[in-house]
Amino acid sequence: MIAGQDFLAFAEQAALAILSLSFLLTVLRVVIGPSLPDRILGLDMLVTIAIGFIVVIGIRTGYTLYLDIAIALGLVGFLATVAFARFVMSRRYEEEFISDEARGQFVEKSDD
Amino acid sequence: MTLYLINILLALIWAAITGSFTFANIVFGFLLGALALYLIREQVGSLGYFRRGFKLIALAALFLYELVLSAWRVAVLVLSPRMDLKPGIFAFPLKADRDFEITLLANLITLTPGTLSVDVSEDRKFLYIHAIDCSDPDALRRDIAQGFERRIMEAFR
Amino acid sequence: MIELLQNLLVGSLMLVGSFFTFAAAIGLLRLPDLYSRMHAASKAGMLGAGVLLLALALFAQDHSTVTRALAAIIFLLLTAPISAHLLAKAAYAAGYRLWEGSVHDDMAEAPNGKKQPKPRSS
Amino acid sequence: METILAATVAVFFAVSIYLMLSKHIIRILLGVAIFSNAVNLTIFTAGRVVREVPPIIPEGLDTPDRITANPLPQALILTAIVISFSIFAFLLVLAFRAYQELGTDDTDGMRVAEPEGEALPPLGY
Amino acid sequence: MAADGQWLTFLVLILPFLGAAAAPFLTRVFGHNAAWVLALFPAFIFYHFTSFLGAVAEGETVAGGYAWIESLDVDFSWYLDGLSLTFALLISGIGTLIVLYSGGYLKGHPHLGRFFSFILMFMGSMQGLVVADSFLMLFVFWELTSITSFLLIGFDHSREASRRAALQALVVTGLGGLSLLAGLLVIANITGAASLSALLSEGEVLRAAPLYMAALLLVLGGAFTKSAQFPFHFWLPNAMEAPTPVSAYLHSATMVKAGVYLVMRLNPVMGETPAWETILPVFGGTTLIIGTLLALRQTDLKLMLAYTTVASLGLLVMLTGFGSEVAVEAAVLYLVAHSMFKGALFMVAGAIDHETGTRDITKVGGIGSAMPVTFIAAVLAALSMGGLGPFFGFLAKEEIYAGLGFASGWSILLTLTAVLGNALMFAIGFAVALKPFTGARVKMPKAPHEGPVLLWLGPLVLAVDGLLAALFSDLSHRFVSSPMASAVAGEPLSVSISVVPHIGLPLLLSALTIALGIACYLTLERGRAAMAATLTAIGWGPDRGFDQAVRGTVRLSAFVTGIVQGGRLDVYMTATFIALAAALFVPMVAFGELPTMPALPSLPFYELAVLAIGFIGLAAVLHARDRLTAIVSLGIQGFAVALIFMLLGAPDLSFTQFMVETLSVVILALVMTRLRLSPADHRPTGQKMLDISIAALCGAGLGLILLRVTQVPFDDTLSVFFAENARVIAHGRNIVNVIIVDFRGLDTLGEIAVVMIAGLAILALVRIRPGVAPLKAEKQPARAVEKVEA
Amino acid sequence: MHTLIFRTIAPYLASLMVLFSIFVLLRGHNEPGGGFIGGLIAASAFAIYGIACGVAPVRRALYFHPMAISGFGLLVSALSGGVSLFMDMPFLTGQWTEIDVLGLPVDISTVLFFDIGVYFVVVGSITSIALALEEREHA
Amino acid sequence: MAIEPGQAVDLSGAMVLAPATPADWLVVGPVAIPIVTGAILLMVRHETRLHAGLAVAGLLAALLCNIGLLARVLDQGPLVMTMGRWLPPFGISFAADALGASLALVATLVAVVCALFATADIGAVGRRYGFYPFMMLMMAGVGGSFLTGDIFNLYVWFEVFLISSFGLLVLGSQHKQLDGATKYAILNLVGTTLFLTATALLYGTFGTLNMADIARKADGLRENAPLTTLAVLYLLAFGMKAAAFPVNFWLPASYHTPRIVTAALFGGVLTKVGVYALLRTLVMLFPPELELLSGLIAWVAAATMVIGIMGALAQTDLRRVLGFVVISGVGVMLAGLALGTSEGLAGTVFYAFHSMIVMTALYLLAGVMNGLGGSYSLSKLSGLYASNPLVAAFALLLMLAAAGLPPASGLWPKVMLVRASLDSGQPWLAFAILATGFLTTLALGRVFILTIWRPRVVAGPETPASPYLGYVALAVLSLPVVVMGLYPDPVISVAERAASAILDAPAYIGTVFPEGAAQ
Ligand code: NA
Ligand code: NA
Repeated sequence: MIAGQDFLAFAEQAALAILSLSFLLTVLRVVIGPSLPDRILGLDMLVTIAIGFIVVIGIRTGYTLYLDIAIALGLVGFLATVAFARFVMSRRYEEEFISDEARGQFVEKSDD
Repeated sequence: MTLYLINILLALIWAAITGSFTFANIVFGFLLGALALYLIREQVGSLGYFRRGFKLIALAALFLYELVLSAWRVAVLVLSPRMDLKPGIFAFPLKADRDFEITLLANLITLTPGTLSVDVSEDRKFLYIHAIDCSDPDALRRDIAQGFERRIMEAFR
Repeated sequence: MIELLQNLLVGSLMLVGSFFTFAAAIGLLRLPDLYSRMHAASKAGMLGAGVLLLALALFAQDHSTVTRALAAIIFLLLTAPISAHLLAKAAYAAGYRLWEGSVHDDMAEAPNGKKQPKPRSS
Repeated sequence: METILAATVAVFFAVSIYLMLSKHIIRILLGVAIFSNAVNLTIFTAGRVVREVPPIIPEGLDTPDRITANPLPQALILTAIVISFSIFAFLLVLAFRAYQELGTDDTDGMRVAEPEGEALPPLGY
Repeated sequence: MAADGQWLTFLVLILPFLGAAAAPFLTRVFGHNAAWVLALFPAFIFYHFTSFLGAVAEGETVAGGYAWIESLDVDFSWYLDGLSLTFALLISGIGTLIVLYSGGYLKGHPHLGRFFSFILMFMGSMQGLVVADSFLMLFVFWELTSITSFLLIGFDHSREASRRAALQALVVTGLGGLSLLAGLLVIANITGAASLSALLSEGEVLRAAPLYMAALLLVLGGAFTKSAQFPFHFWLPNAMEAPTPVSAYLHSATMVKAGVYLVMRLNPVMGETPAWETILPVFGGTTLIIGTLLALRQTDLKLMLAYTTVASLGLLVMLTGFGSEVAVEAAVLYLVAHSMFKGALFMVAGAIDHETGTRDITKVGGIGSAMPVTFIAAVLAALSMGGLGPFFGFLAKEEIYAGLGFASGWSILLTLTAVLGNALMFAIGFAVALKPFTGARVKMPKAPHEGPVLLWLGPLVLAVDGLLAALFSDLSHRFVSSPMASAVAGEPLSVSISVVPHIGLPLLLSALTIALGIACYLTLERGRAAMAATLTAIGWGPDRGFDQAVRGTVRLSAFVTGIVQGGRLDVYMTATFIALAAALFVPMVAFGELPTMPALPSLPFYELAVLAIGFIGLAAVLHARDRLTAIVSLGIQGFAVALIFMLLGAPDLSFTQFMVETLSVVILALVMTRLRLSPADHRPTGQKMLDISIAALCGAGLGLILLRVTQVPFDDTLSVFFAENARVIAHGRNIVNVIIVDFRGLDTLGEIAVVMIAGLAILALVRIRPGVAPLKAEKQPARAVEKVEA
Repeated sequence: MHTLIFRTIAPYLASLMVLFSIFVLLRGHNEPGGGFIGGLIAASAFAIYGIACGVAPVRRALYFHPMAISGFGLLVSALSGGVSLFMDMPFLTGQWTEIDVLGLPVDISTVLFFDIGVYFVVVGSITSIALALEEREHA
Repeated sequence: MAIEPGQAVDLSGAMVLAPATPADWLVVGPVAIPIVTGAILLMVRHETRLHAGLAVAGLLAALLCNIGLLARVLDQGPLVMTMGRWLPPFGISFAADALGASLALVATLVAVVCALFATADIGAVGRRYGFYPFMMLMMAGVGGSFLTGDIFNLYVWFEVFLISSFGLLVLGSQHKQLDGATKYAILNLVGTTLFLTATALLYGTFGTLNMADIARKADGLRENAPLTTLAVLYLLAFGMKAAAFPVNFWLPASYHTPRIVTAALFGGVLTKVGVYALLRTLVMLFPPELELLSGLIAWVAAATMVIGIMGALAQTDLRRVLGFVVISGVGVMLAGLALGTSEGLAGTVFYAFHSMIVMTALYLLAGVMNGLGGSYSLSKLSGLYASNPLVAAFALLLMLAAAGLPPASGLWPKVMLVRASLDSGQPWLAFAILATGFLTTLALGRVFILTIWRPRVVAGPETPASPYLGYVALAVLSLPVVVMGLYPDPVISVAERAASAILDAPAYIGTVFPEGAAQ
């Protein structure tokens, strides 16, 4: 029993540590970009990690009620991605958006 | 479809009779109802309902297998010191032509690590798939056609 | 005994789940272009979260938590491919080219792969 | 914990105010969004902090069986979040429309209501 | 407080206002002959006030009134002694004549009814002013005279000069009114008296108070502006833009005399101090000389009279402030005489203007034969003005010289001033009364003939009055001069001067005055030319100064407003946050409200990670070079906040924060689709440094005060109560939700109102587009589809 | 948006989210959730539906104009607070009663209706905002 | 259900057991009725013909409620209702005292007139996009602000009227409106957010939100808590709402941009809520801190009134003139706060009544003048006397009122404030008030002669708008202006009651917590 709980406690700490690290790495991707879709992808990933984080916290504290938040994130979290995707697609037709230099590994230009 | 509804109705009746509307009890009632329907299979017409059920389960099993397997592959790939990547986008000729089937197929492909549905051609004849290892697109096409696509068509036709 | 088993299983799943998540995060950083990164993020990440949810389902004592955890997994499975698809499609449509090391691009030749900039949709 | 949160609040306020001091409406809006987060954290901290115990009474009990997080600030913040979200959405659309109609996102250029170099009123009688 | 029958006095006091209300209707019915009906109002008032003459002559005072504003200790009350009763009689008596004269003068004017209305309102205001007992009632009627005179002076509003003069009168006398109010309140503050009658016994206290000087200057500010004392004299001649009946009324017996009334009224309580006896004669004497010299310059009959009015007012103030009993008597006599002759002369000037079409003294001549009655009235009034016997003006002038005397250098100076002033007024009075009527007939815009009775009745009556009052001086002294002088002096006085001249210094001075006057009359043209040259040389006067002051005020205002309200949002924000920083640090430091140094807490690593994510998000927002990066970064800090909430036991908050952050990002992205905004920060370095300092100060201040607050022991009574009752009474296990929907449901009601209105406002913003024609109505399924609106 | 995959799945996702939102609404009194969060989830559902399939189907699906729904919600909340007028109790006093649904005891309370009102307001307003913005996009 | 069948729960420790009579609901009506009306209006958004009638009816009902409430408060003292029957301070208390009830009444009166005026001024598009719902909810927010006894709830009502004012401000989407609204919205948002921040800190200090509870705990905490800083924060936050110098930028930037009826409502009502909140918090909750700050507030007051009226002098647009006149009036009201004496506060309250009515009337008058003369610009608008003498009469009366001259209502509060300043030994404040009155006379006198008396300088509109509805509105508002000018006694006594209501915190505490219920 004790061993099981110890293991569980260890697993919780380890999972939190790994997730925290993943968080930071993902945030790093968001910050460095370089393109808008990369950032969006990072944000999407952040939501996924947040779900995992919530779950681990829920197991650690025994408050499973945090699960509802995870469910909602699962359902709604992709909304931001949808909106951005929609944005990126609608920008397609605006010439200034696709500049020649960005054709390859395109980086969204600063707008001015 | 009618049979689904009848089955759900049976589950609800079961819950009402037993006086417990818990989720588990309703699921239990659903299974009991399915059993009851199976008993009268000749009157209700066909076994398609149940066969389809099994095909669905098979599809799910395949999916889970592929999911875990390829997730592992991706994990190994990204954690390996030297990543040997040959990514690319290939066109997959669709046999399925119903929106629902195409969507399901595309999603399953996306969920399976290593492949990613980028778009459906406007004539709905091709599915464009990005693969992290696109060194042999034909093999990939074959895998999908034999795998997910066939099982989907089986489950829903 | 059951509790020990449960603890071990839950703990293991947590480790597995966070491992997948971590792998996804690494992939997100290391892979060369958006499309490749999406393989890591949309799947390894999703799988990581899914496994963690499974751990919670096993850990929980009450049915409602179990069913909700399973529902959460299903919701994830439903939405993750959609966002991945949309992002990929949008990025491609917006002109985000594949990594130069890519070996194949059927879409570039496809009629809808070369959409030219056209006037604002009405 | 309160100390750390107070420091966090300070950083949030400083960043949001710096953004709001800009002339670019979009930066101001970003600042406004962060501003409301800062205030919410202020309310939260002011009500003192307890780790991880949500103010929810376990099933079967009439009162919580241990010290929970303070529920009142949470309720206040909920109200505040909703309000600030509504107003943020309004501001956003307002800025968008102002940009469309006035053709600028620079507040220096938003001089329709208070034009520069206005003539004096008649000085006669 | 009042005797029976006081309702009649009350009625009399509001009667002019009733008349004003009736005037437009009466005029519509009777035309200009409504004057006969409307004159009954002042006539009745006059009649009513004569009934007090007996008692007042016996040295009694008649007081009465009603409580008006109890909470401010203001009564609608009157106090009739010799001073106020005389004024009341002059106002109503001359008012009667003016109403009649107006009917003739403005016959056929489209707005005659309005005019009657205004002049009756003015009369009522003046009436109230002179009989008022309580300070605030005095002030109210004082201001009402300013307002009604504004309407009268601007009556001919289509001319810019009229509008200017009206505004000038309003502004100058309004300014004085406020000064008066302040003065009265200071006096009330010193003495505790709220009324004139109560004040009369408080003179000692008032004069000894440290604030006496302030009160005096404030009160005199009111009196001097109203009575056109130098340097505020300029508004009065400009007010000649008003129709002549107004000039005749305002400048003979009423408006301008209000200041004199006030000075006379306060003489017993504020007088006999060095300040009083210096300021009043100096300003009065200066005004006298300047008024007469300026009158000399004029060729317009009304302006000539107007400047002599200025001069006369100066003389009155000088006399009142001189400090001798005889001077007071002189002031009283001169005031009464002036009211009659000046009223008459103004009306004469109006009649000339009305009949000839001009009132330029150089352009009228020889109309005496055409207008004999007017001529007679003019000459009679001029005789009184010139101080010749047997007219009332003669009595006044004799008394002036007797009052000022030759006792000291000071009194010699003032006497000589009076002589010079009187001589000049003599010349101008006769110029007005003789020059137009005598000599050869010149070409005039209209062929003159005698006006209707309404036009000559008034001047004639007033001029004859001047004669009768002097002939029956016993009666006039008994009922008017003595009681009034007693009231002004604050002790019983008996005026006894009669038309029979007594040989003495005063007569000598009179003779000197007349000699000088005749000399001036004969050299009037040369004097006028000399004055004109002088004024041109000076080139500036308070009148032009007024314009410059108004323009200067407007320009200064525009300058100041341009600084404080420059139209730039970033400046507004900077000022606001500087104010915030000050509001935080000044009291925190000044009142020792800084927090104590806290111990550094230790945090679990994952909490640190979450905080780090938040800070990275903030840094990314700051650093973002394009708006979408900024939005995504904004999402990161929002997520971090949600995670903080989750870690600290706030699932509902975390839930909501996640949802709201997501939706914020969605809405941002939806809006951004069409919007290209430049987020790059172009602030110059100096500006950046300033902004960073302000932001850092505000942030630090808010953090510190928050920390300080958390160091106060916390009272958690409310939360304990909520926890105890959430389930037991309110049937909910989620305490936060129970608070939201039950304990503090009202907050939520307000909150959803905000949400609803925000939705509606956004709809209005998005849909309403100026300048876009409405699309044709779409066939809409049910009511679901919106039409795009113009 | 022009994508078959999204367009196909969006309606199902939307209905699922609406279902979930009702779940969150109803259990809000005992667990995390409530009218506001539920409303936000439902509004997200309509937003997704609208982005995927266009605004017109959403408007048809809602039948009423979203702002009318919002107004209705505010009315419900205000009136549920007013019920206590008839009980001689102050505004917003919760009234609880138990009714029988299919033999099951169900608690009905003004507090619940209050929360439902909150839900409608949020759904209506946020949906209105999202649809108006989305529509503008295609105008 | 938490309570098992048969299990009796003792409610007396948690709830007010005395029944709430329908008469007690008078305190709810001024808020609930507009909310319900607004909600219904939104549900019938497309039936624009119903809007005006419904709105006027709703506001009239609220007005009746307000009248009943004030009558009851004057008769029986403050009326307290704690929502949800929870004992104060656990539930949100509405506590109507003479101050709140009277201000709510006047505000509603003004709103009724504006709603009436709007029937002609606001077309179908404006209605469909929410003019009347905005107005209703704005009045609900204003009423709630005046009546609530809970500081956080006050914040909520502030936000309700703020967002409604946003809606009113942008309705029409003219360029000027969007520009003005942007500044208005951002600056006001900062203001309310500061209010919320201060309230968070207040809660952290006191552990309660009920104002009576705060008032009774303040003395115990004074040694130990940063109350001065809190008071200054409230001064800043509410000073912004009240448009006090130097944080009043939002007002002149925006008040001239919306429809005139909107400006009229704003000019009449909004800043007074800020002034009210200052009175409520500083006088009732932080009296010692107020005393410390009174010198500062006096300077703020003087600067606000003088700079405000200077702004009015500098403007060409009539509406902008009025915006600055509003600010100047705020300065006058702040003078009473600075004095903190009973007479000074009563003067402030009276001035608030006066200013609500007169500023609304002046804006409506400007609207009528624009309808007749075709412009708001002082360099164009002219010649109105010749065509419409009635306009001239209203203009004269209202300008006299604004300048504080008889026979209109502005005189008496100024007299009270000047007297109070002198009594408190602050003659310079009295001087500032009088000088402001003088400059107002100059500013508005100029407006009068230019717009009313001056003959037409440019051609007016071909078809001048019908002024008759405007005349009705102006007549309704002018009546109290004249009555308050000629016989101010009743109003002064109400104002004095209002002042004593906030000065006598123990009495207020006693009504909220009868016989010391709960602790
Ligand atoms: Na709330
Ligand atoms: Na205002």
